[in-house]
Amino acid sequence: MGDRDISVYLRPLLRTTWKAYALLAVALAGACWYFYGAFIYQFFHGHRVTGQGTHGAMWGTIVANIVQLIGVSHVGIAISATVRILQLKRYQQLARIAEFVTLVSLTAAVCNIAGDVGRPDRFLYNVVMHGNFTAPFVWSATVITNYLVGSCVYLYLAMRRDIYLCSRVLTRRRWLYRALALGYSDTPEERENLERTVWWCAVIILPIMVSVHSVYGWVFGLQPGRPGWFNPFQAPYFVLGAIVTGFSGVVAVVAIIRRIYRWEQFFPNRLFKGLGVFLGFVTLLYLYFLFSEVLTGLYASPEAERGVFHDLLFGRFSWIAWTATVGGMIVPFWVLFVQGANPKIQSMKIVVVGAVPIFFAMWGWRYLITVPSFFHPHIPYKLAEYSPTLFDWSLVLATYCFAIFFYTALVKLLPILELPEHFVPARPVRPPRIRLATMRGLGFFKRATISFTLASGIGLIAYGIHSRFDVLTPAPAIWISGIVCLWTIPLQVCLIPGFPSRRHMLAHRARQEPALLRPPRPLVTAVGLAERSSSPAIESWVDRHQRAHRGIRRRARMRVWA
Amino acid sequence: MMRRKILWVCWCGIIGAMGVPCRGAGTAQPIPFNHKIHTVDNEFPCDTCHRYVFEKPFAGLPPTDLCIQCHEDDITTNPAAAPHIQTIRRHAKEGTEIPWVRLYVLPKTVYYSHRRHAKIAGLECSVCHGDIGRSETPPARPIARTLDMDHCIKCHVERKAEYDCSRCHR
Amino acid sequence: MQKWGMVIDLDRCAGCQTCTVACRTENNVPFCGDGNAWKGRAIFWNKVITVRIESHGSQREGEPSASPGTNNHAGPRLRFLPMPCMHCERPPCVLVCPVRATTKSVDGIVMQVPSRCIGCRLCQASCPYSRRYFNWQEVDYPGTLKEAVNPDVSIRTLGVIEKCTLCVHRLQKAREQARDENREIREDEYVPACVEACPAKARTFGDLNNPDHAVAKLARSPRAFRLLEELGTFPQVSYLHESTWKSESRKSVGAEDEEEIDG
Amino acid sequence: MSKWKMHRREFLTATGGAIALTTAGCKALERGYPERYSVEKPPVPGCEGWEQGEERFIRTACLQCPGGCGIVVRVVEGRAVSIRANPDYPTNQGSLCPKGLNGLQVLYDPDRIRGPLKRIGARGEGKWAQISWDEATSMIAGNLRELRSAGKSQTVAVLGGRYRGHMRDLFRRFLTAYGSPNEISNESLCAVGTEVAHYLSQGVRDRLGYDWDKTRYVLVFGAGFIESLLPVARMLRVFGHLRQGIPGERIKIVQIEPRYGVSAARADEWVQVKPGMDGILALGFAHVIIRDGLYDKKFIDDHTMGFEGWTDASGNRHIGFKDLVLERYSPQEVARIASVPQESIERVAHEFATHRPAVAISGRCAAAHTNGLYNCLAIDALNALVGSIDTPGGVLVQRYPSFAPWPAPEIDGIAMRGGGQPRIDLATEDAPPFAESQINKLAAQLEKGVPYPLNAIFFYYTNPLFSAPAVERLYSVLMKVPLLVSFSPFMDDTTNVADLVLPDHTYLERWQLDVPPASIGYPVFSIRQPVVEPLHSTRSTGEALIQIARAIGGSVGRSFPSDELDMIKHMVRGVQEGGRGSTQEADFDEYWKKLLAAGGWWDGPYSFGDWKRVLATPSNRYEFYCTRLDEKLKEIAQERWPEQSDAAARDALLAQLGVNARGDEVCLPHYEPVRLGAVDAAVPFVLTSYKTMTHAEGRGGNQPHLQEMFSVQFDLCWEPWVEIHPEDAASLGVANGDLVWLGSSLGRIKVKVLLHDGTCRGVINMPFEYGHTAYGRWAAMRGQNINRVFGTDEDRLVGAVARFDIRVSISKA
Repeated sequence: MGDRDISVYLRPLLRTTWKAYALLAVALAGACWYFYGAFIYQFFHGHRVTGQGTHGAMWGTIVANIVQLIGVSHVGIAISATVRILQLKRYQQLARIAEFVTLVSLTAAVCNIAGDVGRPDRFLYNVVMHGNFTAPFVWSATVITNYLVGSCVYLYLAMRRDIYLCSRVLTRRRWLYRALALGYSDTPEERENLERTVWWCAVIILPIMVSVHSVYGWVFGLQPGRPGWFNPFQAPYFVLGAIVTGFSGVVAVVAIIRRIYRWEQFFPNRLFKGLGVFLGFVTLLYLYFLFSEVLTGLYASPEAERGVFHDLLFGRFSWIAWTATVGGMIVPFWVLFVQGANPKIQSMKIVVVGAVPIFFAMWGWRYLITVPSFFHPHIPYKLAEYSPTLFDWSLVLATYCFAIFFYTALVKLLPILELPEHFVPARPVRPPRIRLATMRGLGFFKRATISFTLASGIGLIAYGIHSRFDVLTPAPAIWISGIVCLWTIPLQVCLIPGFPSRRHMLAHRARQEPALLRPPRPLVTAVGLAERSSSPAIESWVDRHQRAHRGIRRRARMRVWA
Repeated sequence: MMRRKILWVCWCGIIGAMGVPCRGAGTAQPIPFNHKIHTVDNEFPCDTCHRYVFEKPFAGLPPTDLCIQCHEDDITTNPAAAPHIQTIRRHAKEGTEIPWVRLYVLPKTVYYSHRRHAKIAGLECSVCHGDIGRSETPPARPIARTLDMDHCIKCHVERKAEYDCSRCHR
Repeated sequence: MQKWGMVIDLDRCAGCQTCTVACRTENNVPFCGDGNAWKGRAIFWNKVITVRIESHGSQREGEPSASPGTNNHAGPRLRFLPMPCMHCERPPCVLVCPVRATTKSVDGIVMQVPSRCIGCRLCQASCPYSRRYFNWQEVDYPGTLKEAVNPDVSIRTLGVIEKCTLCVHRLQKAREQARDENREIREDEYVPACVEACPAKARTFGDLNNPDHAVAKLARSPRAFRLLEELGTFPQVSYLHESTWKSESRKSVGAEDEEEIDG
Repeated sequence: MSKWKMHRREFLTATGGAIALTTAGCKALERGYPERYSVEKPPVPGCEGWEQGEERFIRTACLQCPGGCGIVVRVVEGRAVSIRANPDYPTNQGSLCPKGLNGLQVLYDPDRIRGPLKRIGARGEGKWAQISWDEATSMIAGNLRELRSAGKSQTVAVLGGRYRGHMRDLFRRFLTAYGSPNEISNESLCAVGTEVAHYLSQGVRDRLGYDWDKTRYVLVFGAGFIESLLPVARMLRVFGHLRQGIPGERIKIVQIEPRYGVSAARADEWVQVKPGMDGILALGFAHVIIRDGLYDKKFIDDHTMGFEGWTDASGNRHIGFKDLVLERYSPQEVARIASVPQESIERVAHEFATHRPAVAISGRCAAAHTNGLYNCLAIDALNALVGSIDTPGGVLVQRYPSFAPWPAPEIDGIAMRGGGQPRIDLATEDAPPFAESQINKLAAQLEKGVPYPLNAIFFYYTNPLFSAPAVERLYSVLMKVPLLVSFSPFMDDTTNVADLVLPDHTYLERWQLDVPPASIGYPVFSIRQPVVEPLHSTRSTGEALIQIARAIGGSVGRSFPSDELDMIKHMVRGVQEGGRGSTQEADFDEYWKKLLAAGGWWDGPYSFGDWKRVLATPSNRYEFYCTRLDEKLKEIAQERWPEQSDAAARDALLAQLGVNARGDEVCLPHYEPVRLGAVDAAVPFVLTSYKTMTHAEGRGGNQPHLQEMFSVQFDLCWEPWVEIHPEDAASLGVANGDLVWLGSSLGRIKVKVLLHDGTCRGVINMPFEYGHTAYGRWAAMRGQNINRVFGTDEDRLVGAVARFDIRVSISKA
């Protein structure tokens, strides 16, 4: 009966066990160590505390971790946007879990980047103010900002209705939800507006997602000095890698959440089967890419490059490569393939068993992208072995602690499932009483600001790019602020009230809004179910939901506005 | 609400505190040197006291020997200046230098040359130093404003001078 | 405008590392100590590296040629390769630096501005010659050792990249003097410390744009080559191949013609 | 209005504010970044006379090795900031080696001793009390006065290392006036064999100079042509010149050495030879040259003796060098013994003889064997065969500047009696005939207490507890000497156990005369002048010695003037009055000023043809047959075995000296097998050592720049290693990087393995300069000292330690 009861959906927000607090505490300790270690300890002692070295691996586990985290971050939005655009209702509840994964891993990745540079104090300021147009790192700063801002906007807008409902249902932290809802009151116009905006956001954010990992591929791929990196294949390879990593990560996260909150009805085994099939498919594709890259590398004409791949397959890194490939890709692929092909199998566990090794194998391959190349320089330097120190490993671990902390906090603060449309506030809060003239004015204002924002955003980006070689102009700051500017457009669309709708006009003309004038009831009862299902058996949640959905929309409207 | 405001104030405080060390504490010159009397009234060029301004990267602060050349005799009529003249004489007698405090301090990574600007490019001192030559009392704290890199670059761009990084940073 | 460049004669180079020390003392390059050296963190703006040439004669392009048959050692031979920054005409490091901390100056010097650098090590990764060094730790000059610091060059802090600047402070000094006297820089007025110090006179330095200068002539000589030319970085530092024994110009003589040689 | 607008505004301002503040914060953080060092520094002592930014270039002489190159120190505001080469100084001519450039790390070493110290703890414990110079001087003087009045003046010894210019004379003068013969230098640790070989064949006991500008072929036996021939900077310049300095020609350099090192790599050809086989290889070359008639007949006829067989005054027939070589050293034979390809011997010999002027150089690796003298004689003979003696492009004999001698010291009865005592190191029954000083015998003599025990030892610029053979034995006997005084500016291994430390200035702070070792032939000297004010309360050792002498008083005190600088000036006056050379001036003050400005004085070019000076042998010819050796052997044999017949006594002596040959062969260059003992499976390897470029004669350990680039060949630093041939290593089962015990009859040390296919089978090489027990933070306790296992046998003719003749074992640690 879960889908009828809003408390099922809001389980994480209603009750927090001591286990959750313990997890939060441990994760917070790890996160604190991360920030102390990466930003304070390392800042004053230098990177000598890591295992890296100039004639050795100048990038190490941290960079591998960054690539991994950025990879993980892709899939959240990818799933969410795909679900929205393709209307894959079965996977709908996956969307926000994955979006949170995006937000968390992207933040963790940015923290990792900031910790990995030698002077984190200068890092943000200098990149933004003195960025070099030709540097892939600046592009990555641009696209990551873009992605971070965009995914926040998208996530927020997609979540806005649920937050609003929370603010109506929950007594705890009501101020937060009320603040976050930002004046949303779930009127049909608002809802429609929101849905449309979110859909467009999803359309826009998909290519951005591709761009981020492509750019990260180019950070490696545009370096002629590094054998094994300088490769046109790098961008698609990274994107595909991101999908594999992200999917495996999301599968694990969803499995954990289903287990903790007993949400079997939302994430049935069938759903996992589908995820498993897709993961298996992309893993196979990745293996194919990998094979093709390594094969090319082994036949490469520059000796150094050949050396890298030889070392990878048969040299000192071979144990990582082979363990990762066989144990973390081929075997899991087989597991996923079998479970996908065999109609009798529908098991979350099997999919998770397949996905988790893939996640670690991908981490291994990130490491193998980063490190071996340093051991085959073009010039025969004497090289120092790279052995990541305890500090390195502790930072890697602490990053995940930070991610876990962040994720748990999000789960505990925000609704992680989408509340179906059949939940509507029985007594919506009274929309502000605004005079019609004001409403009209706001309408003009909204159009003006949006077009102004659009123009200034595009203008800023163009100006930034135009003045990219001018030393006095902080070009990246300009184009990044242009991008941020553009991302305020969906917010404006949703936040600023537009022209009064016809219904509003009518209501205005009638000068009476009986339903709205009634004082609100106590909150717990403020939200009720618009309709009780006649069929108690839950065979297909989706079908029922869809049926209910159609009915609710019609009836709810009648009820409120009758 | 209140809680958040307090946090906000703390945050601003932290940021402000971070900024403090770069402003430098207030400095007091050993002698409240009156530039105006020397440069305007007596029409001394700057390099009378800042001797190296045309020859070396630094302009140099006046040594006691130089001050005492004029102030050996009672040439000042202003009674308020008398104790400071005594300070000069005391330093001269003891053979010590007047502990002038440098007002213009460049970042350590900048290698600026007065000779290049004042002699080769023939810039007026006031281009960078403003009206300090007309000031009657020394400023109380180091002057940082004109030493901003943007200021340097702007001037170089305006005057079509080179602004290659290697010219100042090593 | 000049284009400063260097030619290193590998035949003259004795592998003595004088250039390394000259560079270190001139440019305040710190030593990293034993705890860091084995991790490959020692900073050498100018390093002499040892190239091992296997005796079967397979050698990479850009390496000094072995002269077969002149060394009865059956194993590999060692050759020494002094490596300053190549000051590429098309430097990959400048392209990837996110904060314009490294730039190609108008007179051809690839400059690193440590006060701008954020320490992302992208330039280090992109340099095919591995000629960039990261400060893995704070410089440590205990006690009186810091007195020997050259006041013309800044001391880099931890977490930034540093590299050969062709002793640009010497160029500034010379240029300032020349401008003051209203003339061009004389040929011998500006040489980097390594060139000045090289005891075997293996290094020649000067303006590559001046066709009459020795460095331009040597850079065009048939013995000249540049490292990793296939990458298209066009280094402004070239090398001269090692030669083999030639004694033919003065014909082999007995004791009788000795006077002839002296005369 | 309702609440939501508030929220919105707040949200937007909060976001904007946070971004702005973070940016501002980052910038503030960057500006306020705590940088530890600034190039602007507080004033140093002695900078009062300096204007802001003032720089001076002061010319002085280097002392990082005994080469004594001319340097120019750039001093800014009283701080020395860089060292460059003196372009005018004739030995290095604007070249300088890495050690020389790194001199500022000697001057500014943070672990320098800051003033006189008195030991307060146990020896070696490292507890010191600061005392004043007056206290220190009076303590020593009191002690010495007591010894002197007790008639034990000979029990005072000076152990000196890198004496430069007037320092050796000053110490000798002190000991003469005081009454002790024991001025013990560490020459027996160096390649003294080469010098004695020159003495026997050419009559000059000195290194030789070479006229590199015209040389056309170079044969290097066991010397690091690049790394260790003195002065190194000159050799580096010469190397460049030989390679590309002569239009149309490139000189061939052949390196003959057991190990493939930097010199071998940079030579045109490397001939691998077993350790100690250099002599026979040279004789093999001689055989080919003589057999094929390629030798310089004119020179042989005019200027040599003993080439052909000859009859002496008493009518005895002597075998000639030619016959000996032709008979005994055919290439086949040599190839068999030395395991060098016969083809190489033939070819190199031909090349050597046909590319004249060609020179053969002998070095440490050839000399530090029990047969070192004969190796060097054989190598010298090659020069004579091709007539490269005192000829353009050949071997030069160094002339020295004519310093004015000091007035003789005052010698009283005690001094006379004490000075007449036998030297403690040479007072052995088997004292080598040609030894002048034998620091390696000191331990044994002190142990036995014959002929007398020592009561006080002064250490000047030497560190025997690091560099002497069998250091542990020396340590135990030195512990019994009542007074150990060190003059070292650094707390080195020996200073660490001293009772009193009177720290010297470093070479950049003091006045000193400096005469470079033989290299260019013509006379040259430089004056080492202070470039900065002394950093610490140190005192030039000459000055300290004068003060001690004056505190002793009496005739000792009267033998010294008040000032060291006066003594130097007195010496230089002799050169000034000669009226020759680069600086000529009637007024001495002007002259002195000009000398300092030029950085030295020289009197070139070299004049050839002064055969009396160049071949100062009894016969005034180059002696293949060394008559001086013959005479010396005769003299000693009669002295030691007066009761026996001449021949029997001679044979007994030869047996004692460990010479296998008998008859005429003894005095001719010949092959004398290395005294290594039988091949033993327990100790299968022979241990040798070598120098690297950055190796400042064992004194570079406290210079971090040099330590960080210690070996260019392997790019190894900060830690010693031992080189083993890969096949030997495989048979031992050790791999690269393994720790092994390196054991000899003396002890064992733990060291890391490095596989190097350029070593001889059965030979292992280890660099030294590691294993200091003290010597500052960068040197102390870094690896273990090779001298704990190194050979202690000696070339019994010249007294040089044959370090390389020891068998060692390797076992996994």
